[in-house]
Amino acid sequence: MTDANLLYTDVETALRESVRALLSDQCPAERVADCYDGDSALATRLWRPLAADLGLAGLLVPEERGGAGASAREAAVVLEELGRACAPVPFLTSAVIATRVLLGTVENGLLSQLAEGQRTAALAVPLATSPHEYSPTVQESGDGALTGQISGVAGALEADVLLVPARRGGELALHALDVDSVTVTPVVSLDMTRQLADLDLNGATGRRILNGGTETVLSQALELGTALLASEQLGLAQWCLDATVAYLGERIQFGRTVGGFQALKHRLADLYVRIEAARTAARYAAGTEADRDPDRHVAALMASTYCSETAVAAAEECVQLHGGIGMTWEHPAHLYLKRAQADQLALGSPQVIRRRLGDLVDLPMPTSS
Amino acid sequence: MTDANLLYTDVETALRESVRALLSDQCPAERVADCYDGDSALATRLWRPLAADLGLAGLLVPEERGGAGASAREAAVVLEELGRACAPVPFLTSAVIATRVLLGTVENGLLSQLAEGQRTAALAVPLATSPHEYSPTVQESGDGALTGQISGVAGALEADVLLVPARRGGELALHALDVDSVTVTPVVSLDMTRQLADLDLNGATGRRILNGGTETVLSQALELGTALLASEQLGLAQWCLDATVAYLGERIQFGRTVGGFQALKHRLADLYVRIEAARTAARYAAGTEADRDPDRHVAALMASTYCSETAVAAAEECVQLHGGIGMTWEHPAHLYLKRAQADQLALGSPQVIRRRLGDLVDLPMPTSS
Amino acid sequence: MTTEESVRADLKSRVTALLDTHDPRSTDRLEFLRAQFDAGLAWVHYPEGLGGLGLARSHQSYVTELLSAAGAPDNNPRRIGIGLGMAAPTILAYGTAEQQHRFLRPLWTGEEVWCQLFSEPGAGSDLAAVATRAVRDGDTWIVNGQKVWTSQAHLARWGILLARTDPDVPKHRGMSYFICDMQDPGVEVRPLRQITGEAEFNEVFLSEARIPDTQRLGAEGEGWRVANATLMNERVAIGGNAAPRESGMIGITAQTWRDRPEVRRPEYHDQLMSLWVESELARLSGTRLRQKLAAGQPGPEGSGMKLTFARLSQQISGMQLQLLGGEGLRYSDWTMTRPDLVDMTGRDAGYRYLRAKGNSIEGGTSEILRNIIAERVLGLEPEPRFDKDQPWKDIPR
Amino acid sequence: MTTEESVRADLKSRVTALLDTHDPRSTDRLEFLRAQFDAGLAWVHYPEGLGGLGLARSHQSYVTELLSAAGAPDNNPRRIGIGLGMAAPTILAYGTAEQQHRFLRPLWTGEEVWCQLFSEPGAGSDLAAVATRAVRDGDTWIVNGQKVWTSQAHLARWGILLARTDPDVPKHRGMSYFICDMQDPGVEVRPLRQITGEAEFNEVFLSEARIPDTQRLGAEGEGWRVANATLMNERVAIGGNAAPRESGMIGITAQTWRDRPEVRRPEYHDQLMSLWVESELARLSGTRLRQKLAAGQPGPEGSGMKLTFARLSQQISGMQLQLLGGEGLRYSDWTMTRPDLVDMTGRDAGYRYLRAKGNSIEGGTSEILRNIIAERVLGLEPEPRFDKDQPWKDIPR
Repeated sequence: MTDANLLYTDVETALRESVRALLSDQCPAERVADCYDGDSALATRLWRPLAADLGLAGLLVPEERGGAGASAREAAVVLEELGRACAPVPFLTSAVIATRVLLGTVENGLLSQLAEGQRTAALAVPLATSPHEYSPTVQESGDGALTGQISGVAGALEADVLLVPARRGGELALHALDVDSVTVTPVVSLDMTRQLADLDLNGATGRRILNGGTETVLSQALELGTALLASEQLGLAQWCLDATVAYLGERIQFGRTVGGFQALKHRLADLYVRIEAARTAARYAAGTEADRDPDRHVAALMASTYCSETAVAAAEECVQLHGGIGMTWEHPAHLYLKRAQADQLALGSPQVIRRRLGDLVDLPMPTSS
Repeated sequence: MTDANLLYTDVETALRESVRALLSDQCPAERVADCYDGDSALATRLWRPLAADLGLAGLLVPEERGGAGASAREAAVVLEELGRACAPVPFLTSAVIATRVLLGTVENGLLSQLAEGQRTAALAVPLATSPHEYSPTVQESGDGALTGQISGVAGALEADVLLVPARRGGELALHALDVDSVTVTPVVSLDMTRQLADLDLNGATGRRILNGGTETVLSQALELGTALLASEQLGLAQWCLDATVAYLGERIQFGRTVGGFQALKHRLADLYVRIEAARTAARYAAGTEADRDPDRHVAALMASTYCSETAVAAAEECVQLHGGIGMTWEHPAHLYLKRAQADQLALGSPQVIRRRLGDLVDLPMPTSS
Repeated sequence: MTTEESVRADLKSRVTALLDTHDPRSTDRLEFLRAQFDAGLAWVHYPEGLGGLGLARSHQSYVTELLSAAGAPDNNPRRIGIGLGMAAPTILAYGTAEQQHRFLRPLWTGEEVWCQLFSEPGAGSDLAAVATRAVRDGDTWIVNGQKVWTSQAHLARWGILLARTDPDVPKHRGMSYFICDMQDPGVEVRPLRQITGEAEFNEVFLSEARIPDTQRLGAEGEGWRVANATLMNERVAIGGNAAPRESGMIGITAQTWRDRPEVRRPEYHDQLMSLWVESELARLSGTRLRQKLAAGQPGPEGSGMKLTFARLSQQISGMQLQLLGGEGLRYSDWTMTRPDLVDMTGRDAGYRYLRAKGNSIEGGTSEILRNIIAERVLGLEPEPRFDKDQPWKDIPR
Repeated sequence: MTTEESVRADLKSRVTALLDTHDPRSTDRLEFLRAQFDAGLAWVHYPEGLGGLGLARSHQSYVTELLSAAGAPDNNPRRIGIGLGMAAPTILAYGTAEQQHRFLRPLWTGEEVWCQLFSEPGAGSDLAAVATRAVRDGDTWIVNGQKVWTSQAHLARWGILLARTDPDVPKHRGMSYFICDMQDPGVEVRPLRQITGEAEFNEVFLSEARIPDTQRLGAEGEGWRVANATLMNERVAIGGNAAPRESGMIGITAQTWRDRPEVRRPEYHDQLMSLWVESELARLSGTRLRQKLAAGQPGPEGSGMKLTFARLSQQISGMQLQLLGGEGLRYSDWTMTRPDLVDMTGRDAGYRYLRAKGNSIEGGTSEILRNIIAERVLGLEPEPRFDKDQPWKDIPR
């Protein structure tokens, strides 16, 4: 279980560079902040070149099904860069989670449309759902009509197609619905760079695309999301460290650069060490997933809990060590703090994830005492 | 519930000074370290002047029962000084816990002997027992003979009399036994300044001194122990801070006093803040106990959990910031680290105590999930 | 009758006299406040003629009690906190008689709101690095520079201003302290939007702003000493009030735990209880501090309490988001608003989490407070200083 | 055949030749090790004639594998770790040919144990402050001073010694590096008892100890540079070995949790899992570091790994005591013993807790490591230095 390559391959590094070049050109922090004032132009403008021109939407789709046939490793590197830029694009929701769901079906048409960036999809479950604690809230009636609410769904606002799990009797099935058939209410979100929406299904009908095994497909897709969100968190944390080190290297107080004050140096050193461990975690999760290593379940949970907390810690230190300027709207630090905190709540909080991990590695939480 | 005086009265300060004067004269750290090599001469030599000459043994005994009629506040100040000196004397076990047990009985003879320092007693329960989790291990047979083992008892080696809770049928009663009637095996202890012993009762008989209400008396005595141990931990933590600040103010490396390095300054500032909060906790626990304030149960648990962790943190910082010398036998820091760690395990670990506190303040641990 | 009793009797008769001539039910609020000031019942520890009676500070609470029982209006002290807490004591200590008579009465009644013009983009923790220049032109000072983190600047009539009047001497010696007219055409106030979306603070741009020399507080070049007096008063103000158990952030989280069994998970319990204990000890430490002050033992605990308050408010608001899970992903409103006062507990969990980040920055960063504790309380060696004796103009920045 | 294959083939034939002439079953251990050295199979990356073949370091593992499969003895590398890890590479880099031929062979075979005489009571983190004086007397140096934290000094034949030879120049420039005969009558070794009760280390008192100038390593005054090479090798040695999941401290605690349901309390679970995750990530970070080294990307992770290792070993051993409760109050043995090697996992929880406190002090304190990371990795401004250019004799100490 330790055979996974924990470094970046040359291919991955080249991919990173092209994503970074595009984002540094087209995703400046001032525009990202506009998301908070209801201006989502950036999100729309960014997605096409990323999804179609760079081909990121099809990264996880095998070549024979219309994609690039890359692995979780490459997707992880993309997410590092998206985290680093705090980019408001539906890569995680559409190109990772929804795509992984469709890979568990025979939906080749929709899948290849997604892979080509023609359409965008979202799995209609609350963003806060942890992979092992999902419970459906939509019912399918006898005539195939779907009824129910799903609150706090990420990626729905950007999606053309919603993948909706619905219960009929004791069975869970998955339906693909055109987004127009569902009432989608935008939510004022803590992180507006991944804005949520509440969905209301009031007798909508779509196509049933999966019957048996829906639970398994969902939990695999959410687990993949967990494993790869860790790389977004890593990229975010790295940005926070880099920005803080750069600022403290320039900022002068008391006639000295602030970065020379030892108490701050030690905190940044600790943060660096933590981020390097987060890198190990994120790479291991991506690598074991790519290799279908049996340890990937443990790896995903480890990466999730560790990178979640590291990203929040990095964003918090970034705000604090920037002093007053870090508290302002004009400095990008706040974008990262909000994203880090929302990422931590996404797909299960660190404590919930650690509890689940305990079950996996035979260190159970005692059931009563 | 906030009427308790959280400062030191003049009487308390005078008491502190006399205890400190005696200890700085007669309890040098080099002699304390001898406890670890099996030399308990210091313990024996120290106890008489403290117990009888300064009258500390009778502090908590009302004047009409032969004591000084002081309160938990004064006992707390004594414990601060004992913690500060890491003094190997049975004040907590005999003059606080066993005395509090006897105050719940009509045993005036034994009580006044204790108060005068003529005899010393110990409650025969494991030191690690938390006040709300005691379960007896000794059985009383029909003829009054006691059988069973009690492991890890503090104060038993110094005691003339053991107060043994024993079960007979569904009832718990308390017996006073001469120490000679019990097999007392010294335990090599993590903290040899409060060395433990294992007790083996093999049909020993004593006097039954309490029948009904034994559980209540025991839990009151252990709660008092918890409340006041916090002051010992406070004194210990304060010594660690003072010693570290003094050392770093003298130690020169890189041509500067080490205490001028900002990373260390900030850690010591944080430790100072923590110790001041511990002082609030310890004073509040002693004060509410002295006033029989209904908040004393909450106060005792707060003080226990907070002062336990503060003392360990202070001792750990003391060792670390002394560098190599702090790891040596010849420097007293190790005595404090061992005492702090043992104190933390005594009368319930911080987590166990916090769980109990949750019950008291209506913030319960969920029973299942 | 003890002195204490006779003072109280006297105060009671003064209050009665005020109420007799100004029935709170029928008197205009402002008129009442002016009359209270003129009766020496505004702040009894101030001198006679300046709203006080020259008594001990502790007597004010008795007056306030009596007036409050009679339904008298108050001067909305939170709204004019900067005036009351910072400007007034500085004017009292360093102002001329004219300045005291001109400024204190409308300050206390709230007719004139004050703001503080100290911090600058380049002078945060290092406040003595202020670069705003004031150049003398006859009886007037011409001021140019930029100030930041100015709460209530958009409401304020006056600002207390720290500016550099002599760049050729070491930095602590070349500043002077002024009362700046916020209505001067050279003063521009712009809202400073912050992380929460709202603009609680402002930036203030000074462009050829004019200040008559009669509005200088303290001697030329003594600005640092005057400013320190101001800041000292700010620190004393913190943590002055007693609050019941579970006040503030921890109360919200505790109530969530009690009211909503579905958020309770065993893995959160120990952290909840640790924060509960720390909050309660912070509260009791405030009581202990007040007991010390009452016993005439002023201590250095204020800095430590602010450190602890900031840490706890951040940790608890973070934990609250965790408890809420998906609900924590929602935010109330990002619209830029300009609140007069911060409401830390009234809004949603996300707001509290974000706003609390400022607690360890505003009013002295936690890093500076740790320095203060280490150096002034523990006596550890001060930071090496390279800028202390250099002329300000030669210091790198 | 690739180069790699031909190297392997060659090594295999050399090993076979060694085994043919020195059957491990019948050959004396020391005789075998000497023959292995002479065959260049001791450390193949050393030069020919000095136990090696001038190959890449990575080939050694193949040789070790073959020998081990054949039942050959090893040189007990943990016992002679200081010689192998520190003395040998320094002698190789700075020693004369005579020194290399005299010292390396018995060092490698374990016939001669080495110790390190660097730290002093006044020179811990600031190693360049060494005050032990070496004064030249013809072809001999007379040494006076005190060294501390010297493991295995009581077993050692030789010590690598850093001493001050010129107090009139700045501190980094006035030291020289020697090989000290531990049997010299001027060398006295005293056990240094530590917090655990045992004496793992020693103090070494040097009183008119004599060292021939032929035992100087590197030029006079170059001691600091030579010592840094030694320490660099020490750091490389840390974290070099791959271990399975749950190795070390966390494995003990995990096993306690599994084996003893009575210690499991929900309030400990989250902390247990956090430490488990961190331990596993530390282990995998070791793998990542090895992958980087293998890929020719040497990185600065070593300092970070040591920081993490120290913190985790302290936290986990502390948690273990909590889990054990009353059992944690017991200790195995306070008797002063002199162990040859530390056994971190073999003794009781209290021993591990106490011994782990040294992990953040020995071999570079955690504070110094954070400085190194901040300055060398993150490029933050170095600490202000007041002693750098002063003659050593004028520096306060």
